[in-house]
Amino acid sequence: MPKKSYPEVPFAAIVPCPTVENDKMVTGNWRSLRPVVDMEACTSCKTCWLMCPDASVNFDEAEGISFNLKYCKGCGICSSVCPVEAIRRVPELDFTD
Amino acid sequence: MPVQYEEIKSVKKAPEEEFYLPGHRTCAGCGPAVGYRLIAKAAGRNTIFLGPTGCMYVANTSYACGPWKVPWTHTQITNGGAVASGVEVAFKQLIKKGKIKDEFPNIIVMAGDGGSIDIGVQAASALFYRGHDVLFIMYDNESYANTGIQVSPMTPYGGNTTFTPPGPMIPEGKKLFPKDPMLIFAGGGHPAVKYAATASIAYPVDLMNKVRKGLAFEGPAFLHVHCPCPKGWTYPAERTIDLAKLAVQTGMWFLYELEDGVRTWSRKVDKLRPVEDYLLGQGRFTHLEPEHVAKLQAWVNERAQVLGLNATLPPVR
Amino acid sequence: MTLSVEIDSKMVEITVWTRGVQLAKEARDVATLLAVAGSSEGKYTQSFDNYVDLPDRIGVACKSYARISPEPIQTVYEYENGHHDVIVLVEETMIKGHPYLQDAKQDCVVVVNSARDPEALLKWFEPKESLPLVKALACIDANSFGAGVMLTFDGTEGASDDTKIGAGVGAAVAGAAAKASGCVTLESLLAAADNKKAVQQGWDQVKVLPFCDGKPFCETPSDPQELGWR
Amino acid sequence: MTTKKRATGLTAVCDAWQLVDIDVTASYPIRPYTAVFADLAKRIANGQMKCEMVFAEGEHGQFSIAHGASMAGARATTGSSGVGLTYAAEVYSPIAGGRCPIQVLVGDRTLDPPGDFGSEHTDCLTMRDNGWIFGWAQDAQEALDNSLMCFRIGEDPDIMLPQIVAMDGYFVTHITQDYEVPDQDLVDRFLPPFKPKFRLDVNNPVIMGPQITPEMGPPLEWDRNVVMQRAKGKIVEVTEEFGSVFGRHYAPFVEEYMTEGAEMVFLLQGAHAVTCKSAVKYLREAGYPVGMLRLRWVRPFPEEALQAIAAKFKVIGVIDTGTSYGAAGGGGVLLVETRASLSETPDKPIIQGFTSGLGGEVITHDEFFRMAEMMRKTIEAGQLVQSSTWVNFNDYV
Repeated sequence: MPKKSYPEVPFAAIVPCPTVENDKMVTGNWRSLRPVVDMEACTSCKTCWLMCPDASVNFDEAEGISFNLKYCKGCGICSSVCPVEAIRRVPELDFTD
Repeated sequence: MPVQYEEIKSVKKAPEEEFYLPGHRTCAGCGPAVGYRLIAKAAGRNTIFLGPTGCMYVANTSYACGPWKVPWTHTQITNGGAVASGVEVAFKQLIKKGKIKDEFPNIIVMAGDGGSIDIGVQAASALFYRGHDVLFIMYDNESYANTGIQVSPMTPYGGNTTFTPPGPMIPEGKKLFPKDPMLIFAGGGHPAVKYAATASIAYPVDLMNKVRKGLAFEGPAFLHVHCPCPKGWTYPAERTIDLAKLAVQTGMWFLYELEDGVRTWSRKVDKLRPVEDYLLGQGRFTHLEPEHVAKLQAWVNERAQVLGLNATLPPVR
Repeated sequence: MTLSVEIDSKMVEITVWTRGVQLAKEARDVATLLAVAGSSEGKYTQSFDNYVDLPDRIGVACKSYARISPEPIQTVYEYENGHHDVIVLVEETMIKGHPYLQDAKQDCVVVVNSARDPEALLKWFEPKESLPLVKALACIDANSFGAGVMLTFDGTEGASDDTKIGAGVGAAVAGAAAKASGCVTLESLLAAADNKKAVQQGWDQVKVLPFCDGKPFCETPSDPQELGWR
Repeated sequence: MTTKKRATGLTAVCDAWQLVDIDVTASYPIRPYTAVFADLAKRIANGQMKCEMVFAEGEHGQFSIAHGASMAGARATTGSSGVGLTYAAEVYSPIAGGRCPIQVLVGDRTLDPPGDFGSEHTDCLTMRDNGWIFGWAQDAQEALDNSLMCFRIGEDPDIMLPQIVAMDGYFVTHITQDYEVPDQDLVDRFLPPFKPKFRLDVNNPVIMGPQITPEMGPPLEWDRNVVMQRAKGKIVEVTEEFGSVFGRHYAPFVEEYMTEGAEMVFLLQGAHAVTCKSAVKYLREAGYPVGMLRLRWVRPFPEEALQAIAAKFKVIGVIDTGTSYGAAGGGGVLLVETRASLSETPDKPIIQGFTSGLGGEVITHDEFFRMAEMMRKTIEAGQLVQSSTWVNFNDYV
């Protein structure tokens, strides 16, 4: 049996706040259905962007809606709040990436 | 004089910057996580969060990390109000003495229903009584969800939790009706509380503005935010916002503000939908018999009348 | 110092991966069924949820464990399986992005609840360097057997489970796992499960792709028992 | 210029808190410690002290307020007694584990039932294992001095642990005594401003107290353990420096009184040591070879200091002014700890237990005399007559 090893734990377990994302808890692999946006149908109302619990819907004036698949858990809120049904949910294994 | 704050006009005009970042272990479709993100967005950079034990502590900080861009500290589930009081007086005193150069921050307690109105009620009440400049937010998912869905005072009548399983002797599951935190905290018993509001994650602009308003008021403010819980209420994760909206449409949740004790309705509701519309599709209510649904409807109707909602109410069958 | 002894050397460790909340009951059922079946064969068994994964959240990876041994189990309180003989994925997308092959034993069997062909899943195996440990990949389309997913909090957090065991997709998955791995017999599994038809269907319809040196064989043998696994 | 003053131990600690310019404190009334906040409130009202005194909703709230203030970077204190201390039980570990060096004043008291206002060490000792530095003062002067020393030890960047300045209820909290209040200059020289390692600061944002995985627990606990052990060295260093700055010299861990030539010694802590010393003088005159050892700290427990002197004696009579029902030896916490400390000491003395002074009763001269006689019998027999004795209940003299 190898001796147990312990991680370095900072003083009183106090850790710095993340600035862009918390990459100590990557949640993209929670997803079984992936959101896919139909850019033609999308009206850029930003509802999906605002309602995402994981801040994983990105919005860009030029590019429109995109998803942060590193963290998206695939909950489907974006799809269900979309007023024009522009977001489909596709089985994760249908994608090669 | 009305309090000054920078109002958010629409979904599109919501602040871009995120303070509740991607990367946390909350459920897919977590209602409180939606709430946290909106609240952090509205509060902005000069904010300190205190997180009493609950899902929004444990799920967010698993493990030795967290998703906040602004300072955050854990408190016990019992003492969010007390620790926040300590933080607030410390900042005031240290600034007054010139020991720190900080601008006085927004101090927000993000407590669950247990940490607010059950085991945390003593500390919360004391904070409100003493008038600390703190925004105390009760994110309400109507159960002790972090421990695996146990009954809390906010679990609705008829709710199935692991502590209130329905059975032949107790067909409705939970027999008790919930507390009313708005009345308890902001119904006049804590004179220092000049602003309190209910909010829902289904109405994000309204919620964010209530956060800003609460922070703008001098002294303590209370916000009671309805946050559906897909795990605890047993419904598909994508329906979180949907259910939050249905709660408001059926009167299982009322949206209003209390400013100096004066009630303002946040949305005009002409007609409440029957509670069935809300109950259906939630696993926690599937066992209810018509008589139990009628009891819930009667409770909703009575609350609507007591609160003075001017709307057509569904019949109690 | 340490003693050079082999502890629980004959124990079969079954690790069932699932998605939190939605499929937690099904994963627990697979572990429970295999353990109960093993017990009825006179073996020593254990089954439990991985406490470290709790409280589970919707979608998060969670594990349930079963252990079957011809000898009394010594590591009763080692609360995580460390040498997997059988790896079961109760939901097919678990195959992507989870380290289920880590700490796998030589000649382990992977069982996936998927309508897809085993070949189609190969590319997702993780971690890749553990592939030579795999003896076979088995697929079973348990969702198609009409076995409804059971959503209940019964049996979570150490509570007793009064909901039927093996009434949902877990029954067919357990049947498939039993056949592909040989860890328990069909008879004992049928006796343990509520939905016996689903167990039988899982047993009958599992598609097994045997491996050699980390690569799949071209042909699937008609009877996976020919693999000679245990 | 030091100021001479006549007041209680509570006022003395209030003097210390004024000298160190505490920023935040939290009050809640329970006898007998309460008056520290009556004093403090007056000083705030008349402008002598600039600190925020929060009227807490209970002891749990008091400790929590101080915890929050400390996380925000303030020097924070609070205090309590008896069941108040046990009501706050939940938050001792979070405060110590969060490494927030708040200071708590304890005027000790029996635990209910029945409702007895009297002094006893049980309340505070019940809370001894969470990583707080604490010990008992025997008089008002030592209470003030311990408070200053505790801030210095607890706030040291190598330590960062909360502290309890304990004193016997009524005896030290209510009986006025003469003591000296040191100069502000000296205090400022002795104690630098509080510098937290981390604080709630929007310009340097941190996450405090996140959930951890099981394997992160042991290293954190190991760390708390190491720091508690390290505090022993810090206590020695700080006690010495205190002596050189203020001219009052304390033994870092164990005060010895008339131990020269003593074959048997009382071992105790707190106020009863004052009567004990008097009793020892009479006993010496009567021919008893007796002395006294007084513990200044119970956490960290000074085992090395005891080991270094124990072999000089034939019997150590440990006096517990508190209960630990069912404990090994039938006595209290000090008996268990002393026996454990000396278990491997060569030529160790016989360690005899006494329980006395419960419920707020004074330990009289006569009781000390009888304990001395029981120790003499132990020497005579060469072994314990009984493991421990509840004085007045199962004495054997």
